[in-house]
Amino acid sequence: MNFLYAAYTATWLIHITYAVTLVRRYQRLRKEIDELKDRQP
Amino acid sequence: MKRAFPILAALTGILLSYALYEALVAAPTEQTMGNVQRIFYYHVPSAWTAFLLFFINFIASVFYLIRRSPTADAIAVVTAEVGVVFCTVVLVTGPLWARPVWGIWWTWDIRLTSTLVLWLIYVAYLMLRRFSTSGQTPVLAAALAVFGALDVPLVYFSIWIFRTQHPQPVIGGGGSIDPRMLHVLLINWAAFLCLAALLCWSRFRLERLQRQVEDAQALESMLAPERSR
Amino acid sequence: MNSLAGITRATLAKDLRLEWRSKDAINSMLFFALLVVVVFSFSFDPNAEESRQIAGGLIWVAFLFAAVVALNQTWARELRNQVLDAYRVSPAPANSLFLAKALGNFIFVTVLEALMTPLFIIFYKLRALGPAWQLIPVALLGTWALVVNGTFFAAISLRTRSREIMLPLLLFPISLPAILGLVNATTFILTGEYSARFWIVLLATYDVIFTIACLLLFETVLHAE
Amino acid sequence: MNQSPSAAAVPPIIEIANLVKQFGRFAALRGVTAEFAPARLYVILGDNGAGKTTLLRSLAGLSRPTRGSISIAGKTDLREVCRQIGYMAHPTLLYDELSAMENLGYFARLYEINDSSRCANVITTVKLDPSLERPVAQYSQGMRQRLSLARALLHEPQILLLDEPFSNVDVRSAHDMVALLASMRSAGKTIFVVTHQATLLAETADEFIWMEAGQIVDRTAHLKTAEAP
Repeated sequence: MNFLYAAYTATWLIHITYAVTLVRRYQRLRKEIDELKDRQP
Repeated sequence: MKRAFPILAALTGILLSYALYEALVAAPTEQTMGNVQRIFYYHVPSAWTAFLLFFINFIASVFYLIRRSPTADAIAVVTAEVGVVFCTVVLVTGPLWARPVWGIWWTWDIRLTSTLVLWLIYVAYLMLRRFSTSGQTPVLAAALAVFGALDVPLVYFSIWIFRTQHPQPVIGGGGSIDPRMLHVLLINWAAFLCLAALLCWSRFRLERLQRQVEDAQALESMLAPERSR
Repeated sequence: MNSLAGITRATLAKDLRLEWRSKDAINSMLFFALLVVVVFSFSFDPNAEESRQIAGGLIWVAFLFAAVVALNQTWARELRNQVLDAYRVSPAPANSLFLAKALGNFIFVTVLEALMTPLFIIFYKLRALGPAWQLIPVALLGTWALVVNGTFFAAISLRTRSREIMLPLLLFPISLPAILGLVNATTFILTGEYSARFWIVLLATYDVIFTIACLLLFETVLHAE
Repeated sequence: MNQSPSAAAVPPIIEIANLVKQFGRFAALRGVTAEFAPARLYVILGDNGAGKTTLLRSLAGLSRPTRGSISIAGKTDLREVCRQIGYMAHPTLLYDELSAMENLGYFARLYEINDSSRCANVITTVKLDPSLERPVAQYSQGMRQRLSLARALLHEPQILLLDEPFSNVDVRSAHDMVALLASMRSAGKTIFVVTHQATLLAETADEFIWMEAGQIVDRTAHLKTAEAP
């Protein structure tokens, strides 16, 4: 039974980790876009 | 198009919760394996989704090699990356299922091993994209994807021979499956497909944005020295 | 077609001459494979029966790593002074370069195998119980399998950072069926338990499929800059 | 774009339209548009990183444009005209372990030149000795540069692309090379020279192309002495 929960938790952990990396990459891009806009009015 | 995104997100959320309820509560308990068998509802749909994504990657890569369409290349990156995520899920849940049922974490079973090789190939694919210094990374990556796709049947076939010569624990895939279980399996698959679509969509938008930023920065990197002078 | 064969021959002759003068690839390969043999035989000292079971794996892992050394060397030669560009601006067909490189590597690795196999036999007290002559087609087909894809992926990793590490990363997963075929065929011939015919057919299929794929895609990869 | 001073009458042999070459976040060429008339000697000038070498490599067909197009003698697929192009890069493009004749013999095979005296002739053209058996590794820098030029001339191309041909060459050899280039231009060849030593060509060149930040900023008939390096 513990293995069942472990497997379900692991699955969600992997997906959430990926989603978080996506969000962080997006935020970094946003920052770069803002910097670009600052330099090129 | 943009309004469709939150709708898909909401749909995915609902489907996933419903699928979780079905998998944990509604589905009948398997007789020999007990509750552990419920890993099946996450393991198998993830595998199918990963294979589907890798297949799309292959088609997009071939299309890119013929037409050199940047969109095809973006689709290839996206499906490879999300595919690796789902493939990781398969490789993690596999041993967690195998351990209580067979008493071992890993066996050189045909499906486990081919999945592992597939995972390795696509991790190599992503690393190639990351480390390439060429201005034509997509071409190199697409060539690798074609090789990977050619390799998969050979891997499958070779492990199949390998297995028939070495006794292996039998995996419970012997055809018959309870219709109630099949129903739950399909619901879970639908839910994970939605999740995959959602992830791919977000990643695709990210990729497109990233390319625009790269173009802008490329222009700027040439302007900068002129300005400072 | 005529020019394809002619330029392939000229390029191969040039590579062999370069190798003969510098002996870069063959020396580093030989030394590397020798190290692997010695380290393995230190690590475990098997009796005759055990060594039959494991030798197939050991031999081919040693040769696989040695082949990677050779593959990196042959392209490194083209990168010095960027001579590869001289080939790329010429009208010579890309596949000539590919075939010459693949054949050159095939020769290097085969020579290495011929030199190292007696050492393995001595260190591991090997004697085949199955039909030993089958080891020759297995070795030839298997070497081509490793070298044809190796040459292709080495050309891809030319355009990456840290290319010497990139090559095994790309090559090993794709080569898995070939390695499995090689190791099992060798083990079966040594132990004489099963027929190795399945694996020989698999190796031949692998060779045909990937040789065609390499020839179709090499031009694209060579000019991807 | 800037009109070339006297090119209007003759149809151009090379046409470049909005050429962009981008390596990830860095653009080496940023929208180059130009036309070049045949049988002239062009000198390309500019700071390091201005895109001179990339422009030359694009013309040689080595570097594929990210956007835009190049047409040489009416062909946009540069593989079709590669026999008409001679390319000399900053590195020598020679095998250090081979002698001069062995090097050129191999490259002659690539161009399927069967005339066996051609290699010796071209070596004498650049004032080297064909009977020299030392490997190129033991040559002086100036001798290597000259042999490198011989390699580019081997197949008697109509268009010559030379990247820094005078670097590390002694003054007398440099003047020999300039005289050779002048005679080839008179024989109807189109020649592009990227160099930092523009004064060497101040009398000989027909036109000076000024590059800055990945673009052609000016084309002049005479060397602007104030800015000459």
